[in-house]
Amino acid sequence: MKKQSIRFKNYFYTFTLLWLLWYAFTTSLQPAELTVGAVLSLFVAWITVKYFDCCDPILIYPGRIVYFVGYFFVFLRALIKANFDVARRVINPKLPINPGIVKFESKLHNRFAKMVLANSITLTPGTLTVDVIGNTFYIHWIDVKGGDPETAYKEIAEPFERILLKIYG
Amino acid sequence: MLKKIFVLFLLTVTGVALWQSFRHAPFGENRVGDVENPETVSAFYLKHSPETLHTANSVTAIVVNFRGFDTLGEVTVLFLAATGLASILYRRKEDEEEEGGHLPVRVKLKSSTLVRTGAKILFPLILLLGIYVFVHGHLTPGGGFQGGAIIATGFLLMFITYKRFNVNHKIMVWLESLSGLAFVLIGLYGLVAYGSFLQNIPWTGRLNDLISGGLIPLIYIFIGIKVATELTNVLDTLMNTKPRKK
Amino acid sequence: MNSFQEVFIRYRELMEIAVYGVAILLIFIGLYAVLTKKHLVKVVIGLSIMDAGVNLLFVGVGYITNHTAPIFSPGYEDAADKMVDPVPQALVLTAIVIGFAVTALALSLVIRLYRHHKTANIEQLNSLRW
Amino acid sequence: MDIYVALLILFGGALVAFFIDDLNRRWTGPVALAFALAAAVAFALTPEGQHLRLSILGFDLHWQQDSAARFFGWIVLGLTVLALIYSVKYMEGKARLGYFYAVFLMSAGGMLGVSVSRDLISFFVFWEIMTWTSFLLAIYNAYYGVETKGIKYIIFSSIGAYAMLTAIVMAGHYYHTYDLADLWQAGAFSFRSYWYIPASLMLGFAVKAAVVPFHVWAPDVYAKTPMSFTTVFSGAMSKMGVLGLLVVLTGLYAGGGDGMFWFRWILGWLGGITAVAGTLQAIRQNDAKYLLAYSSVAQLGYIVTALATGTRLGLMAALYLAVLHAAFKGALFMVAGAVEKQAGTTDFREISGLIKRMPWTFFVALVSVISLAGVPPLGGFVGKWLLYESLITETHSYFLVIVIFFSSTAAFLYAYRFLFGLFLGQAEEEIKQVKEASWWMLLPMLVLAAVSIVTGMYPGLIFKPAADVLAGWGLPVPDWHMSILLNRWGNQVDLVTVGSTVGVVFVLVAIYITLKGRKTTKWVSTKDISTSGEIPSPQDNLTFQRGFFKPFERAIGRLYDWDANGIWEDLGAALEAFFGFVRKIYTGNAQTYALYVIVFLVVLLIFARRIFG
Amino acid sequence: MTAIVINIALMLIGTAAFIGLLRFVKGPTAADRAVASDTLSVIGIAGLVLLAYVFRRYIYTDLALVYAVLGFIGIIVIARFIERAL
Amino acid sequence: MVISPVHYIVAPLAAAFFIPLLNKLYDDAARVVPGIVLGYLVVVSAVLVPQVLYNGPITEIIAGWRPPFGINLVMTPFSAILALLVSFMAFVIWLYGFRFRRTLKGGVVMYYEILQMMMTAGALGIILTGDLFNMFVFVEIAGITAISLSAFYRDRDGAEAGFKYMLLGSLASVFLLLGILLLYTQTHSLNMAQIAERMPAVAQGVKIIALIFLLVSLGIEAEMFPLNSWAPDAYSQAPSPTSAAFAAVLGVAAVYALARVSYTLFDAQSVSMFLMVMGFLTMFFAETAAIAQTDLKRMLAYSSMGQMGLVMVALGIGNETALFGALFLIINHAVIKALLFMTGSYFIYNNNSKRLVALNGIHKRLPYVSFLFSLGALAIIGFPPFSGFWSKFYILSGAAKRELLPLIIGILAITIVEMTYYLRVIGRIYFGKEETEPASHKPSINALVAMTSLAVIIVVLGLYPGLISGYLHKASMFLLDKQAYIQNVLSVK
Amino acid sequence: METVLLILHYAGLFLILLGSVFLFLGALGIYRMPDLYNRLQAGTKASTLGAMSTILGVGLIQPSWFIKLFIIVIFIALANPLSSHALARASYKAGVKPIITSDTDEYAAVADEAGRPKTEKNTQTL
Ligand code: NA
Ligand code: NA
Repeated sequence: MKKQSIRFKNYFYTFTLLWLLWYAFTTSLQPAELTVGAVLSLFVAWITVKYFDCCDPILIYPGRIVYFVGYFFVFLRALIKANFDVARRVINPKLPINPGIVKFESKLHNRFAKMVLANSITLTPGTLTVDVIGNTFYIHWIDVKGGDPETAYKEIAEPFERILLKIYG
Repeated sequence: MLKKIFVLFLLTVTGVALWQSFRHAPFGENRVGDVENPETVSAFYLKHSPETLHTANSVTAIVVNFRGFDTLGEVTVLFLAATGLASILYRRKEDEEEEGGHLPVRVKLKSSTLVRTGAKILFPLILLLGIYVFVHGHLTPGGGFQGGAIIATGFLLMFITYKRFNVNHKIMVWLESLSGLAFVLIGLYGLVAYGSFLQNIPWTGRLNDLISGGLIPLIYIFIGIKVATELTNVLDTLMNTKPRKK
Repeated sequence: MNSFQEVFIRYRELMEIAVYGVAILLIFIGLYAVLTKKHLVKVVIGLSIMDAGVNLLFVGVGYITNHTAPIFSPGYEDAADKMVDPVPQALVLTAIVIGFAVTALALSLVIRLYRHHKTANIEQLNSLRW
Repeated sequence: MDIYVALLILFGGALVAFFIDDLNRRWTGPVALAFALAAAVAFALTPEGQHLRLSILGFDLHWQQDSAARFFGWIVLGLTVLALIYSVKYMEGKARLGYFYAVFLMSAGGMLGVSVSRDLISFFVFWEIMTWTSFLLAIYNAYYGVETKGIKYIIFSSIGAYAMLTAIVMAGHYYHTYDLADLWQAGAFSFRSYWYIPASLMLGFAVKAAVVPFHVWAPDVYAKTPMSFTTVFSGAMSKMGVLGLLVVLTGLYAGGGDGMFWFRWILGWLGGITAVAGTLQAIRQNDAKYLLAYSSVAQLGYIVTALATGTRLGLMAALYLAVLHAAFKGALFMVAGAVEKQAGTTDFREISGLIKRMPWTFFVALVSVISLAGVPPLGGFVGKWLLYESLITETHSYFLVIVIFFSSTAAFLYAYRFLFGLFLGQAEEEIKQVKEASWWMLLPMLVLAAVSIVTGMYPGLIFKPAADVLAGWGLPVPDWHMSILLNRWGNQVDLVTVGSTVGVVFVLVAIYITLKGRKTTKWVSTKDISTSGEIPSPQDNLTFQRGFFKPFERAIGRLYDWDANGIWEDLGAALEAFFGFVRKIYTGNAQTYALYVIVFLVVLLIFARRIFG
Repeated sequence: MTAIVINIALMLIGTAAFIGLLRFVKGPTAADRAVASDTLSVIGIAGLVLLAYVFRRYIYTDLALVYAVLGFIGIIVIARFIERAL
Repeated sequence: MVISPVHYIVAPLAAAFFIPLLNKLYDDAARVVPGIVLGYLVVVSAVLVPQVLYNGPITEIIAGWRPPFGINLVMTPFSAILALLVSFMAFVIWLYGFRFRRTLKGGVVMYYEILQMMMTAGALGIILTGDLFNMFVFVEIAGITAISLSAFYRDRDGAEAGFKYMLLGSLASVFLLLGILLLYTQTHSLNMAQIAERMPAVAQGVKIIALIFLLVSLGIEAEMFPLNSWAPDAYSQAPSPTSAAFAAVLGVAAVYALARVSYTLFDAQSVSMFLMVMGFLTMFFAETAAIAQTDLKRMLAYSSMGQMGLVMVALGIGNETALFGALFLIINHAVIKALLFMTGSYFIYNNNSKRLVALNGIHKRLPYVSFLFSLGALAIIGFPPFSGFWSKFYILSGAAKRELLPLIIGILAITIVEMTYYLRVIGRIYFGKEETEPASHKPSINALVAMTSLAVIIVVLGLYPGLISGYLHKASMFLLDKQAYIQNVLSVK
Repeated sequence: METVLLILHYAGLFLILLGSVFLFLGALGIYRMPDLYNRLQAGTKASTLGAMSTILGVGLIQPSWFIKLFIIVIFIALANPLSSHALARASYKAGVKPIITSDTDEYAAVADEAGRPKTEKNTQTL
């Protein structure tokens, strides 16, 4: 009984997201567009529901929205910083780099959360996620400030993971 | 070395000939002519696509209606390529025995967990995008082929990231056959009802509405489905060729 | 009128060289690969490059300076005399799909050949001759 | 009865024979014979002078039962019927009888068709039918000849046929007709306007008539084909070449005699050379079949020379010899076939002394050989007489007379060799069991022998239809009598008297020799090679069977060096090598192929204006 | 003002594409070319959107979206090819 | 629904799309349905061809847009006869192979049947379409099926043959596209009638370049020397019914395209010399290569190329007589070569070898098949009274009308080469010494019917060419009359 | 309303300019950096931000386009880092050696265990 309701829930949020996406594609509120979009979203949801497990509706509970917004700004800051960092290195004729690959353990358990973290790391200053095996992140670091996992964790992942842990618990 | 020089000579002659002859069609020159009183096919299409067919995308109007017969052939080419591919790479029992009972695999190595997570999110998005592209083929630069190709790449993403991702071949066959048949049947409807194969129905709606262009969007949807299933089949067959030890 | 369009008008000759030239160059490169490369896959890639060149030539031929895509989307309903030639675009769509079909078929043949001869060298594919 | 009835019977009979073989192999031969007889009856019942015009693809076909058609048609049908009677026993027990008889009848149909065709289209169609069917029979006995020898026949025939075809289409273009009468009228065969039309026609006919240097196909094919068909092959089919040459000659006459010079001299000399070459080759053969084959080539040479004179007597000689050659050479090939069937071989070195075992066969051989040698009182003599008369009195070609005379004299040598090799000399142990041939085989042989005998005394029997032929086509006709020959000095020869006299003398001599020989001959095996203590090698000439005419061969040895056969074979080998080289352009390399395409494209682009401008 | 900014942006993007192409040509490994084409595709998406604005045609944005999707999947496929998983 | 030319394309297409579905429901659907479809096409031909011959050409509008704006199908007497020929031959070939393919198991049969049927559809499209680009599409349909079928058997060197065909075919399609594009830039049309109408205004230089690209492209498909190197490999590696179809279906369409482009788009005079010379070279190289072959199917393939060369020569001669001969030869070649491949296939099947040596004495094991093969061989050489003679005679007469004596001699000389190797094979079949005695596979009843019907056609057409000559005359006259074609197509409302 | 649009317009122009500069820098990074991983570092970050900024800029100038452009931006934000990661991982496993100046390469052991080729010769070149 419970399983079924979960299934329905999955269908529902997959469908809703897709329908929203359809609206974004068409940016039209014509009844025909919306109807067709609904039908097609339903169809795509039917095909893909078993894969689309990232975005449980839990995530849009009000408390978490705040964290989302918070994360966005943290990320945006890091991103802009990263870009100026890159600009600095690229323009500098000496190419000041000290690369290496470090690893650290993440506390996240949700696969989607790990992906968000990895992407964030890739987009932030001087780091690039090379691989994630289990909870171990391997990071290519353009300017290694310390080879041990703790330093790496602190420097690279902590600001993001703090918020992600709040969201995905 | 001598051969390469010879080849370069040949190609230069060919290139020069092409260049010389295309100079007779200067780049950017208007060769379409007056649209109101069409002398060329292009002008005729630009006139009748919005006026008669009420189809915003005149390329779509050409592809599906004015030159719809080409498109039927084109769909057939794709279908035949899929068939040919299957017949060329078909694995018989003897082949499997010859290769020591190896089963075919698509990918040999596990892919990154991140990509796998991402693919799951993107897959529905890509499918919907593909569908959007062919449903709006008469309104936007999309169409059945483009949409079908996008859907097939969505499947490609899943094929290369998941070792065990499989398509339901039965459904694929049904979709492929029925969409192809639908195309032909719509064409035949034109023949029966209006005396000309693939002739559009007279009711063609309002320009730039989703429901416009008469049967054009419908045909393009079927083309989209057919292309999507066929390309997916092609990719599936092409990738399922590596032997794997039992 | 933006400067992009001005460039198109003022340097028509240059654009001609750019578009037709690149298209013909692609055909040239593709043919060169077909005629000289020894690896079967490279030969097939050469064919695809040729196809690309021809397709580019199609699109280039249909282009009209300062004209826009032949799509009567909102705001462009009456712009028929400001649109590029739609026919080559429709044709190129067909040509692309057919090119893809042939390439897929070619690759499947390469796979079979590689399995049968254990080599992808085109010069060793001559059990049929004379 | 219309003309086509006989043709339909023959072609229909072919179909029936082919399928009846599957039902009962014993019936195939008789059924084929029945059809041939029916065709002969139908042919006989066809009214004289009947015209038949058919239209096919817009071409008017013209078949006519004129005197020429009857003359050549009877040669064909007569020989066909006799050969089929002969075949019933001769072919007994051989494989693929359906194939043999079907193709035989079709071949006869083709020849009969050629005889009645009076337009070039149907002439060519029947000509080709006759050719490929005879090819199918020529390879009947041995496939391994096909790669070289059998195929040589069809290649030469086709060179000839296609030369004809070229002439036909060009004539059709220039004169807008294919009808012979119209073409004769229009002067199409004159050498003045389009010389290659008569020339290529003559080439085509010359090949079929085995004229040097296009004769090389003939000996092998005549010798290798089943003898029952060789009879027809050599006796009738080669006469189709004669008919063709007659057609051209008629055209020359109708066109006012233009080019008669070329016709007379080139063809005449080719005929003479053919006669000599054939004779010389015949002399050195060790196999009866080959001997006869080369002899056929030589005899056809006489006929061609006679025809080439284009004069009254010459033409009469040609037609007369055509019939006689059919008779005696047909008979001789049947003799060879009978010997082969009864004794297993026709190699002179392996058998001899068959006279006692096969007396009837010997009789036929004797008569035919005498006729062949042109000795009175048999038919062959009359033909030679006419030929000499014509060459000396009408065209004054004395050199040609010498050539022909040399060849005739030399012909005695092989004629004797044939008789001696097979029938005279000592009988070996091995042939003790040999029996006389079946009456099915003897009967047609005797009929043919009778022709030689009867025409020896009453050549007028042939003069009459031959004169009709000449008169019918507007060619010069000589005076003729039933059994009297006239020479230029007006001396009369009564052939009946000559014949009776010689006959009596011959019988007396024969009795004398037989009685005397009994007493004097000492019987030793020819294979008894024990001489006084020395062991001879196989090359040593111990018996007459081996190297029979060694001294003669030594005397004229240089002539043998001109071996046309060798030249053709070298040419063939060179061509084959060339073909093998050409196909190497298909290297098997896909890139090379693509390069061909681009090279071709570039060549076209470079010379675009020149090619398409 | 608008035109100047847009032109500067187009020029920058064009130069960027050219530099990216240089890397693509240089290689040296297939992976390097893949990196170059990855960047090129992103540059291309931005360029397409900008051109859509230049020509004032909303419908061109669809192209950018499709191009983004195809570019991404293309790079993933190449990556799988490079690691010899195909 | 009234029968119309569009059925030629739509019926096989619908069937092809439907077969995979049907095959899931009914096991033999893939084998049966193509027969029904091709049989239906024969019926369509039987209805339409007389209509065309007596009432004049049919121009079928598609999608309701009259020419030159829409794509249209044109059935002139010339194309109508070829359409009848192609559909009939495809049906016979299907009939021939019906039981043969039982040896193949599972889905492969379906692939095979679909491809084989669609090759016919592609050929029919080439023959019927009045639109240049549409012709390209059908060329590709035919090409893709042909490539796939060449590579069908994997125990042979099929893939190699397929690859070579693919390579040259791709070059062909690139050149075809370039030619079409060039013509489009100059005439702003893709409709062949309108292009023909506007052609005089086109600059000579561009016209010639476009012509060259089209000729090279179609020359590849039509097996013109030196573009025909794919042919021997493809013919010899493909399954025998397919080899038969290459000659009887694909070759017909390719030659048609060549004729249409030369006669309608350009003027026959300017192409005349080119076609004659290339046709003659094609004959020469093909026949000389054929005589040196040791493999039956390769020999037949080279022979096919030789025949195509003769057709090209006839097209080049270009007067009505020669065109009549060309059309007759196309028909003859289709029928006879199909018969030769069919019977040859049984030889190969029995010997387990394609080598000519293996044919020695095979008539004892396969008397009837040997008989049919020999009949075909004699007919293709052009021996009277078989049909091959008449076509050759007409072509020669056409050459005579242009007083091309050297050409006549050349053609006949090459015919002697051709004759030589065919007669050698006949010799082997009947008189060769058998070397092996393998188990005998007798032809199945359907194959017998197919082969016999072809043999009957050969004989009947040889004896009564009048049966079809009137139609052929009409057709060849129409091919020559460019204005009539333009008129017929462009006047349709 | 007018002013809002004007402000959006100039904000948009600024974003476009900024974005294109970053795109340029990203390309420069791709060209200048010494090894593949550093190229990825530079290229990814700069080009991602650059593209996002440019596209959003256009979205601000044309508000009616915003929603669709936003979808593109989200897609880029999601997909681009993923593709870079995939390329880095694949290259490393295929044996493309990184330049390591800090003596830290924790991933080498993992890749070697997975069968990384020993020499760079084995890296695929096309
Ligand atoms: Na003897
Ligand atoms: Na990135």
